[in-house]
Amino acid sequence: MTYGEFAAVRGVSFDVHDGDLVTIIGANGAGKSTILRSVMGLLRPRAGKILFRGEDITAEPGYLRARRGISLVPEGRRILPDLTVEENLRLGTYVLQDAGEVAAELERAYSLFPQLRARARQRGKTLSGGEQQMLAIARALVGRPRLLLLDEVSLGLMPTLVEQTFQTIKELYRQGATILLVEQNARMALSVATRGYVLETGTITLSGTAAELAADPKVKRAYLGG
Amino acid sequence: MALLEIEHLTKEFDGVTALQDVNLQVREGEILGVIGPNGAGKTTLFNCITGMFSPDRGTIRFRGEPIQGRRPHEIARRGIARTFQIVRPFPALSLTDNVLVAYGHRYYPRLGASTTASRTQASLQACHRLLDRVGMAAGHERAAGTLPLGFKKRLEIARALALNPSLLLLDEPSGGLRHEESQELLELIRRLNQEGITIVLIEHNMPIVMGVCRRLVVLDHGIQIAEGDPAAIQRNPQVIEAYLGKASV
Amino acid sequence: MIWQQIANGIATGAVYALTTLGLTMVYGVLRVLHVAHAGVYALGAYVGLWAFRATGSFWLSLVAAMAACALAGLLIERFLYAPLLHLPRIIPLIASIGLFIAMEEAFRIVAGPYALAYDAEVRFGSLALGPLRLTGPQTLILTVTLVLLGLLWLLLSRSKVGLAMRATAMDAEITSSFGVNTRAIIALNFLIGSAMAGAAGALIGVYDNQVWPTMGSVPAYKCLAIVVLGGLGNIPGSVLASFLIGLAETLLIGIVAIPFPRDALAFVAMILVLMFRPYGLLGKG
Amino acid sequence: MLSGYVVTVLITIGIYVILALSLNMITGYAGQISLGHAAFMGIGAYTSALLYTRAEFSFWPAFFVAGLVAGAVGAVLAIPCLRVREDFLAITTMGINFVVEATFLYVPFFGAGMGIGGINPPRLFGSEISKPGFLLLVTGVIAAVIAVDRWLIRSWIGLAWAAIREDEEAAGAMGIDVVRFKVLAFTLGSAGAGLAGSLYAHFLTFIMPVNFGFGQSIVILSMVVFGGIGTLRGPIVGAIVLGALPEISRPAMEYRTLLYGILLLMLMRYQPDGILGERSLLVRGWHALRQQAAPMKN
Repeated sequence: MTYGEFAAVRGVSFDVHDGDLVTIIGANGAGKSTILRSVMGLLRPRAGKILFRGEDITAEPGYLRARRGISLVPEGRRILPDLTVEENLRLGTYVLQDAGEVAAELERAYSLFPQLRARARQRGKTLSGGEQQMLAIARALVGRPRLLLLDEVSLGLMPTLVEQTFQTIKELYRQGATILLVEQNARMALSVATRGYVLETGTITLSGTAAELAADPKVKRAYLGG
Repeated sequence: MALLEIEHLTKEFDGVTALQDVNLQVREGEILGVIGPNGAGKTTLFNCITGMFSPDRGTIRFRGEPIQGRRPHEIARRGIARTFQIVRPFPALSLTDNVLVAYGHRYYPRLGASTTASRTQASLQACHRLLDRVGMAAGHERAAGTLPLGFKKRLEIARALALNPSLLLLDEPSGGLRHEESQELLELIRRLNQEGITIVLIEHNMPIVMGVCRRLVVLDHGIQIAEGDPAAIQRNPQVIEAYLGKASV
Repeated sequence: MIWQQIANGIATGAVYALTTLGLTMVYGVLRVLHVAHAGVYALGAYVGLWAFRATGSFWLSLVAAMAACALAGLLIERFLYAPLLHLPRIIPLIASIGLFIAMEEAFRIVAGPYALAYDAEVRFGSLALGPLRLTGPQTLILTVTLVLLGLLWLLLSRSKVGLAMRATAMDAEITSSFGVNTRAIIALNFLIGSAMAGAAGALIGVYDNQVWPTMGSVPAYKCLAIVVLGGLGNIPGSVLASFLIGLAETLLIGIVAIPFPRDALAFVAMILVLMFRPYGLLGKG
Repeated sequence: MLSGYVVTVLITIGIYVILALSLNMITGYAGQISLGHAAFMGIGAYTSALLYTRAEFSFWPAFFVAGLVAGAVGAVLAIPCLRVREDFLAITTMGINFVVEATFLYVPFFGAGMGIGGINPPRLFGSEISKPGFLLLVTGVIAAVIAVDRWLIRSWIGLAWAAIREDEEAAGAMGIDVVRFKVLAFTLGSAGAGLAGSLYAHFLTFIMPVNFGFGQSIVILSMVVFGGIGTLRGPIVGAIVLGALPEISRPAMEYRTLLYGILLLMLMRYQPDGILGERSLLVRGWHALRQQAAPMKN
């Protein structure tokens, strides 16, 4: 089954299948965030189509896509600074109707990230960068998304935290989540993903299974030239 | 003597370190590339040099004189010009006027001089020459906001050149450009350098960086992790790790 | 004497709080200086008065004032501000001033240029807290204000919609990515803020026992000063600033008798505070 | 010959033209929103009136000193305005207006609520100038203001203002001392308002604080925005149209303020650039016409 087909500013097309962990890698400024923001509905593509579970959602505003089950961990985390950690998470459950469900999801988030439980009543802006990243991921998860979009989650994190974050992503994938991961950190992304695309200045130049890409010297060249 | 010397430069925002103890020198006449993953602190470095941010610690010397903490216009008048990562031409002004604004730097400091006519034959010709020099020979009366991105970037360079700089800081000049456009820009940068302008280049487009710079400085998380010629940088395991990440999970 | 002044100050502060709340809520989500908010406030007083004449019940007239103003707020957001948001700030500001002028004139033309009596004799007990004595009308104002503030606080802090409202004010784009229809939330902000202004108008009409076309003129600008003093868009800040200014006005003018107009005091305070805190008392950059 | 009534209206409009042009320097050219321009008009009017009635200055020196004092106060008050931006700036200038008006109203030196009376029209060659003479004077001042306006706009100052209006940070990076040029805009604009205030005082012969309130500032700003902010023609035409409106709409006396409000509202809603701004219907239409007349110029 196809989750999305997307043709962006420079004719980018890709798809994400149910239960898959797909990554789009590439150096900075390649246009990775633009793609994710368009999928979420925060940007309108000038041309092209976005299909979600077979339906054309290109013209739909972001909040309706969220209600369909698309969820975003934005670049720069964008934690709501004056809301508490718990309130940030509650915002993530906005699409859920049942109070019991909400409570269960919060509980799941807290058991996944025990540090957040300890800080539940603290304001978002008081968290460290790593904690904010956890919160951003947890916030995107608690709405039970069908498709999770992760935008540069390794950005600005210390290496140990990057590893920890990727462990979490891998764990989510094992539990059955469908994930589209946009990353600069290619090795890390390819080590968890099943399939990948390499984006260079707005166009996809390589694609394949994660293992193929990891072994392809062209990937390194996409970053560092040569 | 180095044209620009930076020692122990440190800048924090709300407790987060954007630059930590950066030491680097820009030599007269070179093109120095500053590279590094997103969030490495490259633009912050430019903002510290040009006076938009005041560094927390460290010194920045230009031609031997300390300039850290001075205001942007003072630094610009000393001959350090810049372009912006996200282009910022003055959108409602014509191309000529955009360049003219910077050309006026020699008139602004004194009230008497600043009341003289700006659009003289001489100043207009100088601005048109600068526009020609970056490859914009026509449409000089068009509003800058209506230009396509590639030309906005050229316009920013023309504007920077009008400051008659000895040091030019270019922040991702090829960002968002198509391949051919990037190539043309590369040529332009080379040409400007041959004409005697020292250039510091922040750039993500590696073929451009590798093609135009003899020396690179790599930043990661605000720390200077490597320095050297392109080939050495490409092989440097720390740099590769900064870009591509560690493999194991 | 001083206690009586304090009582007056508290009552004044309460009305300021009700009026500025709407302004600060609107600013919080739209970043528009909504001068016409004071027109909505005066509308509340007129509608309250008419409803009182029709029904004879103060409480019904209060509800009618709030309902009418909520509707007016919705229309203003939908048809005036929404299309102007992408333009330079000065455009919606001038449009708002134009609307305010037009509203004042409309009141004058429809209801006449003179002050009308709003003599709802609300039976409301006076209140004594130690030496502090609040008259019946003062108690009424303070009670209604506190009840409305309390309800708003409950809504904002305890409900799902309130969470969405606060989140929208902080970062509308990200909030929408969690399924919140931020356009509707912004409209709701207008609705609630305008209803509060309507309540304030009706209350002040009863308190002063008069309603007149330009009753919004002074609040229009003074409330902007209070909102800025509190930190534009900051709700607790604007409540705090309202009571501070209410008290300072009555105390400084009533007790110290400095030869200074009370209506300029808010601006002096605002300018002084902005010198040291460019984003107001509780605001941030 | 023009009737006395028409001359009176024309003089009033002329004074508004000066006010609108001077505000346009601050808000249109340098891009700094000011909601307190009437305060500087008031400072000029009071300076002139006090010098005339108490210090026995004649009109001419009082007129120039009024401009100087208003400009100097403008320079001083620009300093708090530099600390704040955008909406905070708008409200700060509004606050300055209220505080200045309150000072006139409550300080006995300024005549308090009674204002100042007995300010005579200027004298020339030993006799008081007539109303048409005064109109000529106002026209002369307008011409001078326009000349200064053109001169500034063609100079590096005008260019620096335009850069600041468009992008303050980028302007700094181009060697422009942003603070200095902003203060210069406030100073010159306020001085212009001071000159207009002096004319106003000597025309009306008595002044009251309410003449220089926030409402007056809004009227001036509306004229600038109505005509087309940041252009020369805009404020002039705006002042003429909105200044004449109360007279033209005399038959609709009862409704004219209402119409004024609605006019502002509708204009902002449908022609936010003003009737003669660069993107307004009229100007675009004019350009289209000219291009048809002279095709292939570019």
